[in-house]
Amino acid sequence: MSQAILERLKERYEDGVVETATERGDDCAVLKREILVDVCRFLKDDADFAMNLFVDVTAVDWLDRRTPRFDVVFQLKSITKRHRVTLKVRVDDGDDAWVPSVTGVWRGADWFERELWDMFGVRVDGHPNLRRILMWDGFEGHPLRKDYPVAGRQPLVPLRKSEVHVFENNPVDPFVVGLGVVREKSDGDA
Amino acid sequence: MATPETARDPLDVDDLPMEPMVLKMGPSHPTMHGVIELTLRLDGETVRAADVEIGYLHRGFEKMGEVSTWNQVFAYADRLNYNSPMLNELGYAMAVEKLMGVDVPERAQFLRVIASEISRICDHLTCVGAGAMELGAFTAFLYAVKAREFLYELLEKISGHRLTVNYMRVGGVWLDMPDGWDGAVRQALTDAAGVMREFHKLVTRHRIFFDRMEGVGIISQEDALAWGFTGPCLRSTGIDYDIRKAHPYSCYDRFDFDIPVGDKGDNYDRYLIRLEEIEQSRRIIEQAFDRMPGGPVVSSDPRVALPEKGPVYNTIESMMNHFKLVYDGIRVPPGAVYSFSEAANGELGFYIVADGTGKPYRVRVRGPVFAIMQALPQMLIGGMIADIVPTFDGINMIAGELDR
Amino acid sequence: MIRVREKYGDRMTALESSYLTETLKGLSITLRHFLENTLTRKNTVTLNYPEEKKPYPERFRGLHRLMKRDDGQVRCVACMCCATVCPAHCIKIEAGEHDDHRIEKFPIEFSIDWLRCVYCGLCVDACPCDAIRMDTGEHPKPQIDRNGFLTTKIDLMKLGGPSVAVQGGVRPDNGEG
Amino acid sequence: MELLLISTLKVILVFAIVLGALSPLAGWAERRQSAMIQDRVGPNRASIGGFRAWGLFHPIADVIKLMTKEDFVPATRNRYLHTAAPMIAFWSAVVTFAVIPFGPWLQIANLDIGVLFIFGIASLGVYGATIAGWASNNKYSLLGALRASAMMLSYEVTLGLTVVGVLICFSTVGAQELVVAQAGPIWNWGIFKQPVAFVLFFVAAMAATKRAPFDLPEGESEIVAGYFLEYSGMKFVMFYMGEYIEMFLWSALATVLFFGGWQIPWVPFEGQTWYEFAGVAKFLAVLVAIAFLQMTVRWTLPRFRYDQVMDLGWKMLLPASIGNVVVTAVVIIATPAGGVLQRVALLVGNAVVVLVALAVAAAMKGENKIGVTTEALRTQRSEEAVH
Repeated sequence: MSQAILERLKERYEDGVVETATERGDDCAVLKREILVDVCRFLKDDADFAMNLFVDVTAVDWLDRRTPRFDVVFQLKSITKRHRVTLKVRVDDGDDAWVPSVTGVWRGADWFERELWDMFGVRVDGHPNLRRILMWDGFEGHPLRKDYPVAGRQPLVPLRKSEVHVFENNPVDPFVVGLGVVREKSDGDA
Repeated sequence: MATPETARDPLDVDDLPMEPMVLKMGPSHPTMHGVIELTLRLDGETVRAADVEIGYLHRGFEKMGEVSTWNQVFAYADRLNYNSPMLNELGYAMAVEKLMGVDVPERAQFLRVIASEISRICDHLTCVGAGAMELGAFTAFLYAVKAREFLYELLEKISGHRLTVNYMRVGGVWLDMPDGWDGAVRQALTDAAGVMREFHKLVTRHRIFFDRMEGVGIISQEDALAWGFTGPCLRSTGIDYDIRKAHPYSCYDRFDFDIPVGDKGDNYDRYLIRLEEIEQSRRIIEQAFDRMPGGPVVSSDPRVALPEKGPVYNTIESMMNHFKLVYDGIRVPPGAVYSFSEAANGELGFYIVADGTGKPYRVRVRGPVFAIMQALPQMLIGGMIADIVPTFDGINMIAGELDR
Repeated sequence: MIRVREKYGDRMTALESSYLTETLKGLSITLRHFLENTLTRKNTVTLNYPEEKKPYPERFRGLHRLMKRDDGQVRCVACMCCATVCPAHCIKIEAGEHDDHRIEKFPIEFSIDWLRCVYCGLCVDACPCDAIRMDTGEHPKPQIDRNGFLTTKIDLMKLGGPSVAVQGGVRPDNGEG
Repeated sequence: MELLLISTLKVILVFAIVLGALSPLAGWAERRQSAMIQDRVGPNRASIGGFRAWGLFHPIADVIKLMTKEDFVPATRNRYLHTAAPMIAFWSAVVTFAVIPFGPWLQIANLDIGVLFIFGIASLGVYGATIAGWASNNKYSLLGALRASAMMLSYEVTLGLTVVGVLICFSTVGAQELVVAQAGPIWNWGIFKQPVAFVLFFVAAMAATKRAPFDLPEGESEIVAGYFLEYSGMKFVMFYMGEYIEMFLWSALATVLFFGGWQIPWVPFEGQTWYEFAGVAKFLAVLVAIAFLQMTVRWTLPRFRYDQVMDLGWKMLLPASIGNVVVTAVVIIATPAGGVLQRVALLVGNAVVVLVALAVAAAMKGENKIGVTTEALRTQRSEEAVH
């Protein structure tokens, strides 16, 4: 069944499919970045394939071994048809390190794509809310890249000074500011 | 690299009629287990917006996997879902075996299934018990913990430890089961079932519990699929998808068991499904003991299995093989596979890439809870603060596999 | 496929929704436990720990011990297998040359940091001469500082005994190998 | 002078019973009892000279620890209210014991409006919780305070109304008079005239003491510890003790109203000394039994949600208690006083109230307003997502 997916994809997107492979029972299609979202939408909506479950997206960093540097790997699955397929997109370092977002096809890709950005620095174009997810905001670098050292150290986050800091951080929030200011005035021994 | 422009605050809801209260729930909060930060916007007690911040238990599993040998990763895999370590080990072992093409002996398969199912019961017991405790029924929680303790003792007997079991190896398991273990398992399962009957009587049909769970944290079938739900959370919406049945692995196709499904996709469904899966796992274990074949418990493939101790002590060939396996690790041929299994919370996937050396080039874990947790705001919005507790527990968030 | 709502019931009955009957049912369980445990400690599962102890099972991986040769010397030949296979890198071995020419190497120092150890047991599997074992059935005791957990060769050998394996060939009466 | 002396002695005696014996023992009993229920061993480590006495020394150790503990307060609290709140909570619980008749003579003040006095003072306790929550300047505390005030106000109404039925039966509001009126055979006790009122009273009293399943103002898994989140040391003890004392207060009142106070059934009191002691012992025994039941309920049930507590209070307990008052009043007027007919009619009336309440409960089941809200919100949000 999954073989049929590869055949169908090759047929439908002649140039877009760079190569297909079947390895240890896993069927994999390497796609050009431009057609990724299109393919995903097709796989999801087509009645024969019905890839209704987004399983995973991750990347493999082939630093100094291959170019382009990153394989972005998507795992898709159909709960109704009980088959699955792997899609790969190859992207390079630097400005080229981006993939289009598939959150429009499966909402569940949201956090996985954020993790992709967080861990590998592969930007996800069109993601509704691309923030770091596992690391904190001030994190420098992307930890799962092969050039990030295993024992990498991060600059220390400065200690938060006082509760006033918290209030200043939320200047738009009238509730917090209101409660904070009133209390601080009414309390002399703070 | 800076965060791109597309980042925005999901709490930025500008159509609310009045000023909401912002409440930071966690990470130091009894329900959040110290690892989740929820930022809520509240209208009175009603949740109007929520944002989930994760990563407090990020230990770099995937990075550590790249500098460990294939067998050392088992020690890390234990700590993914620390309630059911056997299931993680099974998932990881299957991935490596799939990439290497190693056949696992029958008896090892059966032992793996038994150990995994005991782990699954432990996980479900923890989930339903903790759920009851967080709703205030502390006695019910301790009954569930007591039942779980019977099972942990079994795992300790077969693997040496309760949680950090490190029992499975590539190509089989560490040791055969000790003498009398099967009887002990049957006895413990009976005892645990007796304790769980009391648990069941205490809470399941009590109206306070029912009202707290019923109709709370609802997720529809379409939404559940769209968010990538698997496991009990997906089954609670009425989809009978269980990898053990849909893509049978190990020797699950030889056992007769049923998949419990819910109707509404609410917390009560998830609770009942876990209760029922405990029964089904028990059935599997009993069948496995009845049909347990003999034979070795670890593959004889010299690429993966350490040679027997006797020859190692006494012959130079085995000694060399032993040294090669210890120093270089198992050499996995280059390639990449995605292997998945049904963990206690859903699909646990391992995407492993090998470059032919003794260490993985990349180990990727797809934790089931990761996909489910992103739907948490949707399940919370519209409910009350108190509803966060059962919903959060119904998901059975395990930070180990969420943050990895 | 089992529909759990059908099996466990979907709606509350009138009696159940009055809270009373279910509360009484619950009270009957808790009060029964109370009486049984007060009178006989029948169901009590916790132990008064330091006074009452539950033995660890045979396979329990506890503190390490270093086995000895027949003459009481350490069996370890400093092959570094355990230190290599350890995922936590908690074993430090300093190898030295032995006076006895039949024994090439021996550990001058062999230390295990029990705070770093994850008790996975891989070192025991990796040992080619049955020198390290984790079958003491004991867990680390609390210490007042971290150095207390750094265990040296002498301490590790205190728990050790003679082993079944011998270097350089099969022992005639070797039952288990 | 003599009156002053006797009153002082009475005060000391009552407070020795309540503060010195009952409350610390309650802490011990609760921990020990929960251990027995939960198949544990329970606290048994505190020892004096190696003698452990089943953990009986734990309350002493607790008290010493809590009293010597640092009073850790948030910097942004309201200094005066933060200090005053635990005092209010504690005071309102303790003062009410002034009118509880422990024995024929063991009562600090025999007020004519005894029961009303209890309600008046006890209802002040809610100020303690509310002020504590507000003055802590913590959002969890604030939520706890709001929950506490809403819940206690609701249940105060039911609590008052359930008592009205008993007061009608005995035609008095004086605590001592109520006890005297229940002399004679056991069926003169309030519980045999007002069984429904007792159940309602018991439930409402548990709510008034904010104990499980009504502990949502504390709700440690939701709002951490609610209104006393920012309290430690001695101030925390005052809330903690206040809670126990309040539990004993309602148990004591239940004894007075429903279990004949210090009256021993069939044995009339004619001024004998032994009877006075036996009466006090009987009173305390009943009190402890009711408190024990409250504790057991705590270790059995899960916690309510805020709106469900309101539903239970306003839609089930309140109508039932009003129905009980009406039925009781009608029966008392329509039947000759003190006869068997009246007794039977009261029980029949109670049964009617129960049946109606059950019918109402059955009709209410499955109604889940929050679920509806969730559904509406979700539709709204998914529409937003579409556009």
